Amino acid sequence: MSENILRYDSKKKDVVILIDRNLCKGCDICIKVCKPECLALVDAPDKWEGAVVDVVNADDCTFCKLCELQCPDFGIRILRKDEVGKIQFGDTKKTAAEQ
Amino acid sequence: MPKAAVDYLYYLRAEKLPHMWCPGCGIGIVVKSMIGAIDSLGWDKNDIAVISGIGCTSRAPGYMDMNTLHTTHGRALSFATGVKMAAPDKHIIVISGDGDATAIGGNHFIHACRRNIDITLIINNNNIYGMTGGQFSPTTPYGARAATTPHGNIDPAFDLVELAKGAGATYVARGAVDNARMMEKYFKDGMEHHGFSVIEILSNCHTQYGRRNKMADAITMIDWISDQVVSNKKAAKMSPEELEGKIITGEMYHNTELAEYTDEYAKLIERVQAKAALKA
Amino acid sequence: MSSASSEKSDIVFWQGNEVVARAAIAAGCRFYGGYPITPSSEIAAVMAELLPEVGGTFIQMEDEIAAMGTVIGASLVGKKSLTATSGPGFSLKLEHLGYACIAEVPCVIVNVMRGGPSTGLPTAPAQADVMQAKWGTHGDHPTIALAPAFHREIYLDTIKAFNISEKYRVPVIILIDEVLGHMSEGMIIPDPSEYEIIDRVKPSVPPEEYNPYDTQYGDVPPMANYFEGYRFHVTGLNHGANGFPTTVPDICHNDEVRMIQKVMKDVDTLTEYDEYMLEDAEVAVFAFGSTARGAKMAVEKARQEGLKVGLFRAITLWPFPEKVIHELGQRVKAFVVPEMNLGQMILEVERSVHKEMPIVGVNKVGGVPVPPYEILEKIKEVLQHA
Amino acid sequence: MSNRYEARFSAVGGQGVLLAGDILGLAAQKFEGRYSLQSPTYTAQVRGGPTKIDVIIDDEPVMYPKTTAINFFLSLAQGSYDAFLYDLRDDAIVVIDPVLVTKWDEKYKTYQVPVIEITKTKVGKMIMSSVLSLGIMIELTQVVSKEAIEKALLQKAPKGTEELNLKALRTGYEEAQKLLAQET
Repeated sequence: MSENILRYDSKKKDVVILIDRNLCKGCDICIKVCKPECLALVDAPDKWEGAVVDVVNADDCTFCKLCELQCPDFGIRILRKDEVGKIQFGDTKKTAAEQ
Repeated sequence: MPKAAVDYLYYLRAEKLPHMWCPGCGIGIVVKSMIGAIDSLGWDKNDIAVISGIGCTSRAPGYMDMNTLHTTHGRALSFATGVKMAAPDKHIIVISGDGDATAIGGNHFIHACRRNIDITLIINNNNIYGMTGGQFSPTTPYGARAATTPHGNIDPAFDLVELAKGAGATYVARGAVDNARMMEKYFKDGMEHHGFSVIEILSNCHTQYGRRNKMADAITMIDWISDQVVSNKKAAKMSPEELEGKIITGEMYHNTELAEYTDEYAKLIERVQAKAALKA
Repeated sequence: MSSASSEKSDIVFWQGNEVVARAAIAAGCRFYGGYPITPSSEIAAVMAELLPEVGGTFIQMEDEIAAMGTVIGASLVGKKSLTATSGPGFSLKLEHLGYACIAEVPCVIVNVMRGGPSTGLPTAPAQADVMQAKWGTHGDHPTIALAPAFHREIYLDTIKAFNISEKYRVPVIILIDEVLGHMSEGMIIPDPSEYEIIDRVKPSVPPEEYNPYDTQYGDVPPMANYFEGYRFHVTGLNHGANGFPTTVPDICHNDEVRMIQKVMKDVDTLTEYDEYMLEDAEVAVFAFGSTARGAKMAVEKARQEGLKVGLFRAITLWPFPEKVIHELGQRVKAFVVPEMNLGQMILEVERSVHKEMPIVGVNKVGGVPVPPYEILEKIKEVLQHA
Repeated sequence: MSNRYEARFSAVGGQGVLLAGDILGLAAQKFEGRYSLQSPTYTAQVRGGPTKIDVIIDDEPVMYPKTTAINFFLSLAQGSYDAFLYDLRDDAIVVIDPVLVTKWDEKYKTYQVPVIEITKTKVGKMIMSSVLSLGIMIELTQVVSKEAIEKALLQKAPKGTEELNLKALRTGYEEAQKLLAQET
């Protein structure tokens, strides 16, 4: 997996959170819409925006997908484990599993 | 049973990402919802043309892995009309900004509505000309600041829903970027509708509009939109006083009775050819 | 010339505007987008009548700009597309003429010229848009404009315009005027064996390898149709071979040079003209379109009076037959250039001749053609001084 | 060798002179193997304004599409007579309807035929006045043969009106014959 793809598996649920650091612009929208507060901005000195989203609490994710739906940048995905290999994600058109 | 995950990148030219829009820009959310709608309709991306004019919003087709056409300022609907007339069985989506669709493209807009041609028009209404540097548009609210209204806007604004309805569009809806799920539903219904459909999306340009009106980041501006919008179901139970300053969202008009333009033209061809065959 | 007394059964007696429309159908045109304007409206009317018969599409749009937009849209789907207009409408169409140039979308635009500027003389002829045809849309771009003078030539040149536009992926302009558009003259419909039909070259590579502006096959890239699996991007911005916007100076520069080069490299085969009695001529009359008809009459009269005069009738105005005019300039002593404008193509003649000699215009902008006797007078005048 | 013949039919828009010009042009080119063109005035006032059509016939392709020296001029209205009485040869033949054209130039040999009145009484349909005028013109000038003009007329006439059109044309011949008989 590319170092720009962050993967977090919930211990409680069949949920995987994927973040593409390349695409995330640190706009804060996903953090704002996440009720269980699973996400937070972290410093990203390698990006001009200076921050990207990261997962701070994958286990409480409710699979509501609001972060994914409201993300303007295609930077975050909420998938079931079995979907991970089927859905394309990342820098190029590769599935997350391939990266 | 949750809906199967949408493979967004399948519909995108992923190699073009990240896109050009500012962090938190509503256009990205609109594009995502468009893809969600297309995916749920099961349309083949080879059968879809996405057409746009000029402006920030009009850069959207470049990212979509379909037949895409980035045209001139305001005139996307005219190109789209040509594409649709030449390929009536294909799906044509036009994505436009407020300035593009209703100022320089205002005439094309009302006439596309009048023809009731089967094209879906999505207007990302962020109340401003973003790309050219934040000038006021026909939807900029009264009193708002823009690069060309440094002393406050005195231009009355268009109500795009009323405009579309009055001009003859047969599916009209209004959504907002704070609710991507609803937006996707309106897009899907509009795309599925056989006739001219207009979906206005209240959107955020915090960079050009927000910055000049004390809402310099995406969250503040999206919250400002959320505070104003009321769904039409809720609005029905509210008094005029309560509705003061509110913007109603929802499906605003849906008429499946009126004839669609390319259908009418196909009938015309049939009629003319039958007559010619009789003569021969 | 023999005058057969027998009946010619295949003669038609059409208005010039109707000739354009019928020829377009013969050329394979299956889409017309238009907006009413005098004196070109009959083209739209005939297309509206005929296109459905052949399964084609006619649409009348809300304005000239939109009409031109539909033409480009339909062409991208693969339809040969036409629009027609006159003076003020041509001014409006120029926005999208430029689009067709940079996006390299084939289409044909007919301008039935009338008096101007602005609304000018709507019902009277002029030839005042010839420079606008060349320079009207902003930016550098290739221009091909044909100015036929006879109905049969209008027919064949309309077909030729479609052919050129498909072959080079350029908009092609046909410049006629109110006189030609509204007059009827007998003609025999050209038999399909008399002309060829050229279609755009489709890509030979699979979609995943396709670039809409790929120049590895030459200066004119193969063109896919929309909805055939290629899913390419078209923009009016400067773009790279893949069709996506770019601002890289070298790419933009080279691509613009190529767009002009793809036309100019074939200037010799593209430029069509007619030479009449120029072999021993001391004075050459340069004329085009309906004006050339009066000019020919003037030349005939001059010859009857023993004057050594010939006619150069330009059929292709753009690209201008620069080389041929330059060579002609070495043989004759003077040029007379009648035009229904205040002196436009004469500038090209002067530029091409590039030599000190009398080059004089006979100009009319009052809505009437240049009469043959005025051309004859001017011929005599220059002969006296030559 | 050029053998240019120029004819002008003028009237008030709506009287159908454009059709007369079309028929003459077609007769010359299609049925006599000569060359012809017709060039109409084109104005915004489709009905009611002065209108004309010029027909030019030659043994070789017609070059200049406008008139230079008119051989025949017909006018059915004073307004159009005044507006279009130019480019005429000194020996031009002129036909007017004296009921509608009351002031005319004596310089030209002018035949007076109450075209409208005759059409009304002898043909019945006013729309036929232009075809009747064409009949007069053919008889007076013989510019094309009667056989050619009748073939052209039949080609142009709407279905079902052929007989009436021929009647109008031939009434025109007869009226002109009367005028010619008076002359001799």
